[in-house]
Amino acid sequence: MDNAALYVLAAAVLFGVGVYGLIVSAHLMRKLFAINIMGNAIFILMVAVAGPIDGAPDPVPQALVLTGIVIAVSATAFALALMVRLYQETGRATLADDNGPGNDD
Amino acid sequence: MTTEALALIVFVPLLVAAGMVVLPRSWLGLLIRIGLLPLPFLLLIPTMEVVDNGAYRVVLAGHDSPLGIVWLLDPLSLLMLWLNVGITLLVSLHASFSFPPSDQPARRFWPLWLILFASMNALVLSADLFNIYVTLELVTLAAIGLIAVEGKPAALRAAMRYLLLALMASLLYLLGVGLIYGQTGVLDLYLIAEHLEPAWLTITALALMIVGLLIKSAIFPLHAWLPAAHGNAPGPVSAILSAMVVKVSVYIIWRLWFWTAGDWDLDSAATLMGILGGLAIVYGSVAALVQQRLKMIIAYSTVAQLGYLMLLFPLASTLAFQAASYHLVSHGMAKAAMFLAAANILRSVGSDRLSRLAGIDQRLPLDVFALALAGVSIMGLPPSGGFLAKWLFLEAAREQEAWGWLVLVAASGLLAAAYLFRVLAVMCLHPRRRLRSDRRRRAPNLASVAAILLAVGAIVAGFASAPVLDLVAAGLPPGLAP
Amino acid sequence: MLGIVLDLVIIASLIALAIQVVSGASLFRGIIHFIVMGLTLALAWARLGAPDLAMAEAAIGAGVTGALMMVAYRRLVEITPDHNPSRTGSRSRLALPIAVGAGGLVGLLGLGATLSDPEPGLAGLAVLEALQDEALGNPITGVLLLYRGLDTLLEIAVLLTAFLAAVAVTRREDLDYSITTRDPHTPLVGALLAIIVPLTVLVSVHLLKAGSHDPGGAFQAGAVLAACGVLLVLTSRVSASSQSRPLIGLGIVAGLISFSLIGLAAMLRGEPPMALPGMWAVYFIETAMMLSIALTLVLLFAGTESLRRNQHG
Amino acid sequence: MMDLLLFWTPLLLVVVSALTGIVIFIAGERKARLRIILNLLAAVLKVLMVVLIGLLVLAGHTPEFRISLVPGLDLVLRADALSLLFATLSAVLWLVTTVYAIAYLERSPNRARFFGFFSLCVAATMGISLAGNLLTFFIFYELLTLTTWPLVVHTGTATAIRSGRTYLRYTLSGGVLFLIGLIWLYGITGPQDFIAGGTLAEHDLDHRLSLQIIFVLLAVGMGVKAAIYPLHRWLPEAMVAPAPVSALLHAVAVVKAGAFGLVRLVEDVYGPELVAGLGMDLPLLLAAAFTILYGSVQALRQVDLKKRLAFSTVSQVSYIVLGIAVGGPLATIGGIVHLVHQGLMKIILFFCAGIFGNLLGIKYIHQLDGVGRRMPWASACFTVGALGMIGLPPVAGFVSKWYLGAGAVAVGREWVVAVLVTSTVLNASYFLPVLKRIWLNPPPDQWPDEVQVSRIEIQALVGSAMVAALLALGVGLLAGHPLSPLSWATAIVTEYFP
Amino acid sequence: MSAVAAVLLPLTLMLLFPAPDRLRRLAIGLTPWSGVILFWPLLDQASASFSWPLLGITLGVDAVNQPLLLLTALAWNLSAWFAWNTIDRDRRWFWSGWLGALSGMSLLLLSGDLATFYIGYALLSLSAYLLITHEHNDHAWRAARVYLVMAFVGEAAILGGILLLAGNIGNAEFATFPDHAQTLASSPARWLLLAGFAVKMGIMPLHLWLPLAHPVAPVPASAVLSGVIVKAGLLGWLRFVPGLDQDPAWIGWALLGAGLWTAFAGVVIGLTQQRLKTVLAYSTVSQMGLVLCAFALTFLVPDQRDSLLGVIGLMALHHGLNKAALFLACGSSLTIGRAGRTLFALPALSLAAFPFTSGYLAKNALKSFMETTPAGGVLVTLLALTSTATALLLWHAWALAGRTRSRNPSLQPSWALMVLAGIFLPWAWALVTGLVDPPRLYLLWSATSPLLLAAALAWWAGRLGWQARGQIPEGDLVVLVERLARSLPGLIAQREIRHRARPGLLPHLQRIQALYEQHQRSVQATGLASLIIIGLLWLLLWV
Repeated sequence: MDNAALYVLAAAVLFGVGVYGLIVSAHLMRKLFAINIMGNAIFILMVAVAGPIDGAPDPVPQALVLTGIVIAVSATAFALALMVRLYQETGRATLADDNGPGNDD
Repeated sequence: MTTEALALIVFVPLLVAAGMVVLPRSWLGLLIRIGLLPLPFLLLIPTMEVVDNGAYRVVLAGHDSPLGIVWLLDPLSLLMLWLNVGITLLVSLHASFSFPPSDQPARRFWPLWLILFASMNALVLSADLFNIYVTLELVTLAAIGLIAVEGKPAALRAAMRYLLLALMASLLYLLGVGLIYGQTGVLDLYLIAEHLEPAWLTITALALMIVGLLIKSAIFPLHAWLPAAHGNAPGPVSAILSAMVVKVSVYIIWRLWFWTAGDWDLDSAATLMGILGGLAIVYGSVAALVQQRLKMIIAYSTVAQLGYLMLLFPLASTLAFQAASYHLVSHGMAKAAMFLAAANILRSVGSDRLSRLAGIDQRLPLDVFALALAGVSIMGLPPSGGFLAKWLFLEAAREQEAWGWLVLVAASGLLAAAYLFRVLAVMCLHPRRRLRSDRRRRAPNLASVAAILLAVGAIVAGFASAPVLDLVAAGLPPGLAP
Repeated sequence: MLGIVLDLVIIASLIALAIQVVSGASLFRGIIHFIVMGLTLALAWARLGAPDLAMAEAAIGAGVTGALMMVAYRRLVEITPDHNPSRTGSRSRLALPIAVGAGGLVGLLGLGATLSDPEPGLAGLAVLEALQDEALGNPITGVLLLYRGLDTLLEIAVLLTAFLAAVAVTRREDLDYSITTRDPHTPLVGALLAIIVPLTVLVSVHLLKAGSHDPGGAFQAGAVLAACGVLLVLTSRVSASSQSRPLIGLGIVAGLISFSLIGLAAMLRGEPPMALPGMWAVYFIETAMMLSIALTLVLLFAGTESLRRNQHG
Repeated sequence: MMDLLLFWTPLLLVVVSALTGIVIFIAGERKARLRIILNLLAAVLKVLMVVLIGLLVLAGHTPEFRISLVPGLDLVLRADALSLLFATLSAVLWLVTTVYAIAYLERSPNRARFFGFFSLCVAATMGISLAGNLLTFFIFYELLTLTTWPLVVHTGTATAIRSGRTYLRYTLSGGVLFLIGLIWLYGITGPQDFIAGGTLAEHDLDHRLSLQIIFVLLAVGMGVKAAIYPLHRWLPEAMVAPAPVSALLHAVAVVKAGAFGLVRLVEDVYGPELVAGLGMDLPLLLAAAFTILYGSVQALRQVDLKKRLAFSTVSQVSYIVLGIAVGGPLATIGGIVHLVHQGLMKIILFFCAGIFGNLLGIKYIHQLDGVGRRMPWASACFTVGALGMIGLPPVAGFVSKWYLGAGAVAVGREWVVAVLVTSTVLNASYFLPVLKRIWLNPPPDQWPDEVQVSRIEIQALVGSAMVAALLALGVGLLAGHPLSPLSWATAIVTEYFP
Repeated sequence: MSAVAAVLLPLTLMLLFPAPDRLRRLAIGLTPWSGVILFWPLLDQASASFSWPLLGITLGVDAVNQPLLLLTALAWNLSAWFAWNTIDRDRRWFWSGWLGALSGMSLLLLSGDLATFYIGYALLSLSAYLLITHEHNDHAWRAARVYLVMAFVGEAAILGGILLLAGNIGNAEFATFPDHAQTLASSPARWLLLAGFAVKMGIMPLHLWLPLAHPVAPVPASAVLSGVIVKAGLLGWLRFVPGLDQDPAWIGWALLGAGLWTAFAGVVIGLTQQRLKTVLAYSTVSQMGLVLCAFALTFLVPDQRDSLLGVIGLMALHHGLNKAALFLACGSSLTIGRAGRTLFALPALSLAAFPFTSGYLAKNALKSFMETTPAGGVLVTLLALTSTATALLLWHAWALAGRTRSRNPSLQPSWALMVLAGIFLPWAWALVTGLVDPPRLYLLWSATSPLLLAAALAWWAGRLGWQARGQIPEGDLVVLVERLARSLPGLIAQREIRHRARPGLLPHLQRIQALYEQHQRSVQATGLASLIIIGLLWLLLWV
């Protein structure tokens, strides 16, 4: 676990990249990539910042991250389905809309 | 008994939802009843427990924290449970007309609905930071699924935006949880308090969690997702979203602020939270004033009303706590009533554009009545629950000589009046053309009755406050107890 | 020393891949990069001493997510064949500062947390201590099932919710189109399947069983099993159906129902809810969960709420 | 049994009208007969109940209903002499107005809504009259705002909606100031019931400035409804409402509620001595005096009959405020008794304006030429009201004016007499030309918009105006009688100035 | 009882007018006799007091109101008879006004307290309006308008005065006034009341309404207006503004000055008029000036106040009856011969204080009091000159009367009776009250010489061919006032308030909100906001 600091830094960069992607991407799938990257960064961080027990990583954060990964995949799956439907309905896979906020009937 | 009852309160709707996936559609009506109707009776048991003995802990799987997960039933969570059960039940009455079990969409709607219900029950009970994360995700996904359930483009778009921001918010929260665990090694909300020092790391972690929750509860300026989502969702979903879903996040912030970080000196940060609340009130109201659609107006009204819940932070006193809790209750009922009424109107007219609602009061008197009645509470005019909440807020502000908050709370009712009366005025306006009477598409009277019941509830709350206020006073956070 | 170099390489490729994912020109390549990145991340988990996570990441984070993204992409393409959307939306000047700020914040916090040399977590210690009384060797499985069972239960519920929500937003009329390989009925495919399907089932059962002592468990096993199911879908051995089948429904909720019922049944014995009666319950629940996870993931992949078996082949 | 009676009767008085309103809503638009019966029944019942309560009060009891809203905060409905005065006025005029309104709105749409809110409005007014503390008063005060709004916008025209908006803008803002003042006051004193002579004197030393600010807040809050300049703007605009509503607005409910509130504020919360001690009486007096003159001048400038009447109300209601602001027993009697007198006289005028408008299509004053020949009885009633407004004996207005003037002189404020006199002249100059037109000018060949209505309808319309006119004459002529409003007011005031 | 009846009978008759035909006919039939009832209280001298109506009502007969009651009873009744014969009985407004005025007059005459007096006064003022508008032509409307404005100006002053009094002494009875002398003397109320009643009296310059109203009113109405109604103002003075021991003398002198000025100015303006009734109206103004002089003496000779009351009563009686007779003459033809001319001449001579007429009686009585004042000589001379002036004016009237044609020439017995009453009643009154001095020669001379002077002047004027022309318009100052009023700025301009539909704030807000929302909905905005809030929270939590 002496490499924890290194991976923490990596997580920081990944998080930043994710945020950047989330902002600049118009396509929803790219936004989902970005969110997943951010999530991964946070997962790494969670495991890395917990104090190790007898040199081994704490099992609790690992269990939490495992749960987190499943939740992430669930959310992504739903988001993808939503994106597909949105694309079917509007011909766009972005959040841009023509009508202004909430003004579509 | 209490443990069992609480477990059932969470698991019965969840299992019923699962059952809906398995069992054929003909069972749906029965399942809905099984999943919802016993809940108020089940809830009586924990209520008696709390009234008699105060807070109650359920150690799940027999492993106490820090090892396991604990549910804490204290007066505040009991109040939230009642609110959730009560409002969900009444809104379900309406939903049973908008999504009748015999129709195709019902199979998609009801399981998500029950999961949402169950997850909110689990959320308000949970005393574990990570468990809260999981339940929050459950709440969010169920809610978004419900928003998109009808597949209207606007709703889909709103759902997508909500989903992205909610995921982002969850990540912020999760980051905070990770850091807190890294520093303290525990996840129990109340246990953390003993281990948590206000160091810069923990402070930031707290800030991260709070901001994540602020996004989920759509506090200005993080409300971006709310108006479109609430304004385009199906009626009952809008109702429950505005009445409960955004509130539970605020509830968690309260828990973090007043319990977990109860010993810290949070005064200046509390002011910031209060300012956000104030801005929410002003901005939400102004935005509601300029909307062209009824449901969007109500949605922005929610943005505004959520601001009141933030005033608890700077005011932080017994009175303020009672005020905020009471606002939670009365706004929940009133806003649900408004959305249900709006849904009936939308269904009957085919549009909720204000320009098409002239003279609607002659056609749908019950719904307009419900809307108006709920409006009274939203405006904080007496006699209503909203008024009582406002009164308590004012008293709290005066008690601490916080004149700024006092004036804000007092005057904010005017803003609400501005947008609500704009709606009512349009409805009373005589139409230039006679409205086409479309009896076929009219919502059944019982659907309106649900709205009226909720609205009347919000009004009656103005008279029968003592039980709720006493309950809240019995469950003050440790720092606020007199 | 070698470890550090390995770490640096992993980290560098992670970052490079991440940048590629978010700013690459082609969406399809983005998906590929994303999958590769997931695999790289699995290595990173391994380097961090978390083999359970490594496996989960590889199977779920990279495999399942990637497959889901692919199929979604495929559907987009199906609607608009030349689907190659513009890379970015807003060229905002604020994007970079925000990203740097956010990354900086996370870095600052992470570094602060790691460099403060945190004490071992109380919960972690408690887990290791409590586990000595149990027949379970893998502390992570212990946490997931014995101590924080509610999290896991609700996690299954999240998956179910995502599935229900996804079904809710999927158009009925789109259910019948197939996501298959171009030529699913060549003999080679049949032969391949005849080998791969039993193998993956074996692997997943092993993973499940290993989970009690070694890295592995219901999630990883479920993901592997799901891969098998995906293969069946791709090769058109099973396909989407709009007709709900009770058995499939039961499969979907099996994990949730069995965990819940067993958890609730504890109260009949006078124990607190979610207390498991013994190892058999752990195995039973894990099996049910594995089935549910696998089935749910396959259905999500197929974009349907039910499957039917194709007779040909 | 007696205790039960004393506890519940005040609530029942409020509930009767509220229930009527709700039943009317539920019954819906088509059940016209049921609605009429219900309306009349409730109105009669209400008068009987007020009589009952009056007898109880005369027998020395104090009927009081009390429940707790929030622990420590009570909703109190209590019948004391002052509340009974206002309640009687409301009950009697409601009965008259109900008859009038039924006939007036015959065949117009949305009657269920109208009568529903009409009843609720009266319920709120009853609540105001019986309110036993400032909080209760505030609750019903706001309720009144709410229930009146649908009546103001009833016609549903764009003008009506705009007027409704103005109405709300003013009244709700006033409500906010009221609320702030109320909270502040309760913070200093805790919840207090209305007590003759006020309860705040003991706090004078510690909280002088606060008490002054609170007084201003509360007075402005009530002044909005009482239409004191410059808070009066909503009143003339609210004229677009149907005539019965205007009658109710001006004579019984809204405007009166504000004035009544000021009476309560000065006499029962602060106490006249403290008000004078805080130096708040003079500003109030000046505001009232200015409003009296301003309203009269504005009325003079109007060509629209109802607008002229509206500005006349602005002016007249300030007489009440003037009375209590002047201080001293005589003027206070004048102010309180004007509460009744103005109500009776103004309701006649609006009834008649409504009759002219509804049956002949008359909107402007110049269209009134020769109405006296066409509708002698209604015109006679109008004349009684107008003469009363001018303050000509023997109509009731004279009595109020007498007490106000004499009272002002008695406390050394002779200049008030100048205000009263000027107002009299102005009143005469905007009412007498109208009377001249009605009676002495020749009628036109054709009325602006004459409609044929049934005999019974006309009888109901004119009959209610005549009842009001007789009442206005009666309370003036019999002012010295022990049961007259004047004697009543005198009895009330003796409690304030022992 | 009697007093109540005197008030209520005319009132009841008036209220019967809207009633069905039969009742109305009865009412009209009784109208000419409605004044007779006033004799009842005079005879039984009863007083009555009630607490329940209005602010309490006290009625009674005393030395002050006795002569006026007598005057009213006679003059009104005779005029009513005249009216009944000459005016269409279907003119309901006229008859209502007539009865209303009578009722008001009775009430104020009999009233024993402040409020009751005011009530009667108000009723009288308003009802009189109906008498003036009778003709329904432009002149009538104008005159009535001026009357009403002036009446209300007067009314306002009176109301102000009464309220000021009431504040100090309550609704006091007149009988108790001496007890409040100190209060009264220092109260500004007196000035208001003086001025207010002066309007009704027609004291210059408050006379504006009088010369306009009399000509347009029908003959009997003019008769009561001039003969009786103006005396209401006199009673007001006597009741409310009695001379008090505390009063400084200058008040008396000022009033005296005003009285003399009115007496002469009235004549001068009257001489320029061309209409008989206008001339008579100015004569009334002038005569009221004389009455004011008598009233002023109550301030100057305080010790003789009670006797002066008798003189004033005599003057009122004398002027009232004679002036009424003159006005009635205008409604009868003077061309029917000698009788007619005699009937016109008799009251005219009486007014000019021809020896042994009632005017002579009154002037002599007045003179005797004037002599006791410091400037007695001058005053007496001036008083004598007023006779000259009056004589000239009536000569002018006589001349005009010769040229006037009445519309319905008939010799009304009521006219003749009025003339007779004017001759005998003042004498009778003077005898009863002991105001008749033994005839003395110098008095006779001093009474005759002004008339001779007048005759000389008239002859001289006739010789010079000078003829009065209507150079001063009727109502003199009114014309100026009206012009002034017309040019008043738009303060009271009537207008309809119209609301312009303003676009208001809403569209702007809408645009701003839409713009904001558009930018704020992006993930980026929420991200940025989150970061900022995290930063702020962190900062604030740390601090």
